[in-house]
Amino acid sequence: MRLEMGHIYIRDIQFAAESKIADGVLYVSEEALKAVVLEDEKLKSVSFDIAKPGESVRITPVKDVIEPRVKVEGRGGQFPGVIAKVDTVGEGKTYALKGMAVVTAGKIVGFQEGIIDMTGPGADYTPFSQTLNLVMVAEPVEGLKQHDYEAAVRFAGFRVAVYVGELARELTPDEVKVYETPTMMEGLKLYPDLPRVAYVQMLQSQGLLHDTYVYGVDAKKILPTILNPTETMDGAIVSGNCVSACDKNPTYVHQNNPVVEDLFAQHGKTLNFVCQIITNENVYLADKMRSSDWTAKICKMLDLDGVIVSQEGFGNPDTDLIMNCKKIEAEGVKTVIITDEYAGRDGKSQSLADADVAANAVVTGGNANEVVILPKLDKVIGTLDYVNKIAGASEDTLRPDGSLEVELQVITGATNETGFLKLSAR
Amino acid sequence: MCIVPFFITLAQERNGAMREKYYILTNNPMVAGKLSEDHKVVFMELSFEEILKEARSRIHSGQSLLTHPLSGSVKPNETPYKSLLIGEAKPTTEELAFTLELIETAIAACGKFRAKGDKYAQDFQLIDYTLIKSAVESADMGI
Amino acid sequence: MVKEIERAGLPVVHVCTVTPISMTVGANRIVPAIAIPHPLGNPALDAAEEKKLRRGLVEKALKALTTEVSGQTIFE
Amino acid sequence: MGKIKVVHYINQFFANIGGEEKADYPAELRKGEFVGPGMALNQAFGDEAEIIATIICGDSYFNENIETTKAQILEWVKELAPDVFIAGPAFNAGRYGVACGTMAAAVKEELGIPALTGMYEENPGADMFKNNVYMIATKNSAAGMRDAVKKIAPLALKLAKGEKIGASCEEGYLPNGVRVNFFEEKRGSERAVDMLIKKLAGKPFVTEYPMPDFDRVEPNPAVKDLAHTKVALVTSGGIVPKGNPDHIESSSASHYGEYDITGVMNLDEATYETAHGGYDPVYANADADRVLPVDVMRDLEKEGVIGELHTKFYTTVGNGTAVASAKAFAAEYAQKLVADGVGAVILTST
Repeated sequence: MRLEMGHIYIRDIQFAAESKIADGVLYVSEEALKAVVLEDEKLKSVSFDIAKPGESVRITPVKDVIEPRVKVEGRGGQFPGVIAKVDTVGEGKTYALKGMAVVTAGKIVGFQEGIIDMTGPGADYTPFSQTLNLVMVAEPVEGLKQHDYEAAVRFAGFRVAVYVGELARELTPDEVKVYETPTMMEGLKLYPDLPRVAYVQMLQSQGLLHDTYVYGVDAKKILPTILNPTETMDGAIVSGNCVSACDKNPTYVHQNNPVVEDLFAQHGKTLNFVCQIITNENVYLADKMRSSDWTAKICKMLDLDGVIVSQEGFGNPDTDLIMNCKKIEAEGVKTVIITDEYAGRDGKSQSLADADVAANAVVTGGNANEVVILPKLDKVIGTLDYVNKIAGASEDTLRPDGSLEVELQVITGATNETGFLKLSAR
Repeated sequence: MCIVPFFITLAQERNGAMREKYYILTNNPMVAGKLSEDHKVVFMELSFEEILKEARSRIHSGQSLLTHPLSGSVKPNETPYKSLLIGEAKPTTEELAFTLELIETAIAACGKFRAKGDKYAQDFQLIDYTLIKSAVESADMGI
Repeated sequence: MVKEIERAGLPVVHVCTVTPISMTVGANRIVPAIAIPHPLGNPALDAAEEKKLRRGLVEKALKALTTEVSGQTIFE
Repeated sequence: MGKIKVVHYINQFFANIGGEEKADYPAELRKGEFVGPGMALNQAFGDEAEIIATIICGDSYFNENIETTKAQILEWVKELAPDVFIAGPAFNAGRYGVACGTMAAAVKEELGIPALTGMYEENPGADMFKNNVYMIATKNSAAGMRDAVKKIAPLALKLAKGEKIGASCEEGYLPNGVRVNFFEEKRGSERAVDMLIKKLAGKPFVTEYPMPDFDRVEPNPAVKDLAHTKVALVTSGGIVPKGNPDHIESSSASHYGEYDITGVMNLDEATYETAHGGYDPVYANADADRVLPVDVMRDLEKEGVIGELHTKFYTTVGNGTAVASAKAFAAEYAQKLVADGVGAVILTST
């Protein structure tokens, strides 16, 4: 499977009467955007705002972050089984608007979502302080149940991203990158003596606000399976997960998975990037047994030499991560696992909820309990009154001078477990 | 220290029925309310850490832990609510070792997070309810 | 803990209910105990019976101490 | 504020007094002087800091009179009131490493003065003190002096100025169990790919989070003559005399209990109980023999099956997880058991 990825660099976003993209500037009509969102009668009202890197702006509570893309050639469309009809994506030609994101915010539940600071110390801990953010804050109709409101906001975010992406359909990309995954036999012939490597991605899958969808299917319900990595570039995997802001994977991370990117960079040179394997992190222990057995079985059947395993979330998935690592290594396939840590505010507690000698190669995204002071910023997009309910924030979070004393947990993407950032710990 | 347990054999060995007899141990009123018609629910007015310790005592006395005590990325103490599935059957030694490590680690993890009061009790109850519901669906599926 | 005692040159037997944990912490001589709240006893028995049970366990522990082992061994 | 004041501790060898034959050189304070490696340190400080005194002590003298020498040196340091105390570096010299670790930890914990040392990671002093005081990782011989000074000097200045100390791999100190965040050059995914390529090629790589290692210890030979062997009881079940006199905490206890059972033939509800919070205490409180089998051991002693039951037993309370077993206590009371002529141990766990 071969995909040409066209990058169109956006250097500014402005509201305007008519939506279009002209020499790197996204002009977007608020009315048109509102119409797209309010197609869903479960949403009463919506407001849009723009946050730019360096501005004294805080976005919170953040639900999801999405990159606008459009499929210009090949089967299917963006977010198959969610927005576009079900079809196998990941081939042909797709354009992505780089340097910007659609950010959804809004009261789903009164806690847990994250913070994006566009400036100050907080900006160092989130990738989304570097993007031009088109922020959507949606309000539910009276009495709407959380389940329905979460789904409504999630789908509205994707619709907005698709609407913005469509504006680029006729443009010429500033840069094109080609990604190709050979079939098994092709790969063997092309790279007979390169190590066969795959990416095992564990998807958060535990319940409301903890879910991930693959071609629209709830990851709790899947058996581990294989994908062409380029399928994720057309939105085959989307986030319904908005808890533990620091180590959940927003849809943006699924679209721009760094492990996929960095394995492709070595593909054909030092390794043969065979495929992506996806598995889940269920609550029921027997499900964990089945999924980790199945994942190890797939690694064996594909005659892999090595895998990179990334997890998503806190505590519960540590157990799946160690199970996957142990069982894959037992099949003679070498592993490197990526995680983050909860070592307490003083850094002295046991970082992971599980451990095993087989996990001798670990990359860490840092200690999510570390405390940071976020200065008062001029503008808040979303609502601030939930901030001390956000994970890692405590009663004395909002300090007299308006600054926030919080743990990295509350910052969206701070200790991302796909290795999206450079933060680490020792 | 992760010992590989064999839950599947556990279910088949006993009385042949694939369905494993279990009950829901919880301090969450919503779970008690919504699930007690067609499931055995043991509701106890305890804190997050105390309900984990209650589960531990039941494991010590020969019952099985069927769900992960740190389920949900909502952190211990940040949510006051926790529900767990407890199996009536005696676990194998490997399963006992594996689940004891899980429950002890979860209890130890409580110290890492600050309690947050329960201004959002309704939301925390809902999250905990959906987490255990997903486990109940797996359990009722037959293994 | 058991490793530190062994490292000090003292033969040591670990009477432990959850033997896999005893294996993990590195005990070389292991005797499975009865239950976590009462490893060397059983409240369901009468006093004499319970002491006989305890005697059996301690004798098994002493047998382990007087048996050469090359690696981690559980004395069932 | 003027130059940062530094006090430096070294042994007889690095003070050019002599080698092993001078190891009994008593502790000496040389005010207003830097000696041996102190020269390189002073240069490295430039005009930011200076060594205001050097304390010299022979390794044998120190290790054979630890309490008195430590007290004497602490007194000197207290009076000198430096901004930071540096001991060593000791490289791979075992007794010197223990002396450096002891003094640096004592100055920090008892005088509250920032302190650091430096040694090779396999120096016995490393495992003992790396979690108590910052310890720069050095090569295993004095050939590594230049490199050691290059790391010790900046860390000493940072400690003296009370600046935030970075992660172990940034500042060069041995990992001390405290996880500290920092920013790498490459993002996590790229580091993971690099690590996998090395691991696949069998090349060395450094994990970013070492798993607790379950190292192995070989079994001791079996007891030959049980009838003439002193057997001791130890438990992690938290059995203590009624009322828990030493206040052993119910989880992750900070100290262990040592209790005398001379003349005690049986543990009962009136005299013994459990301090452990990790299991239902009802059965242990009713009859502590169910955790610590003193009654049966006394019978075996009377019948001559065992030589004797040791007069003392040791008790601890862990935090329940296998990973955090109480390693430090065991090393200490194991020495006491050996010193008391114990020949075998029965360790009971709940």
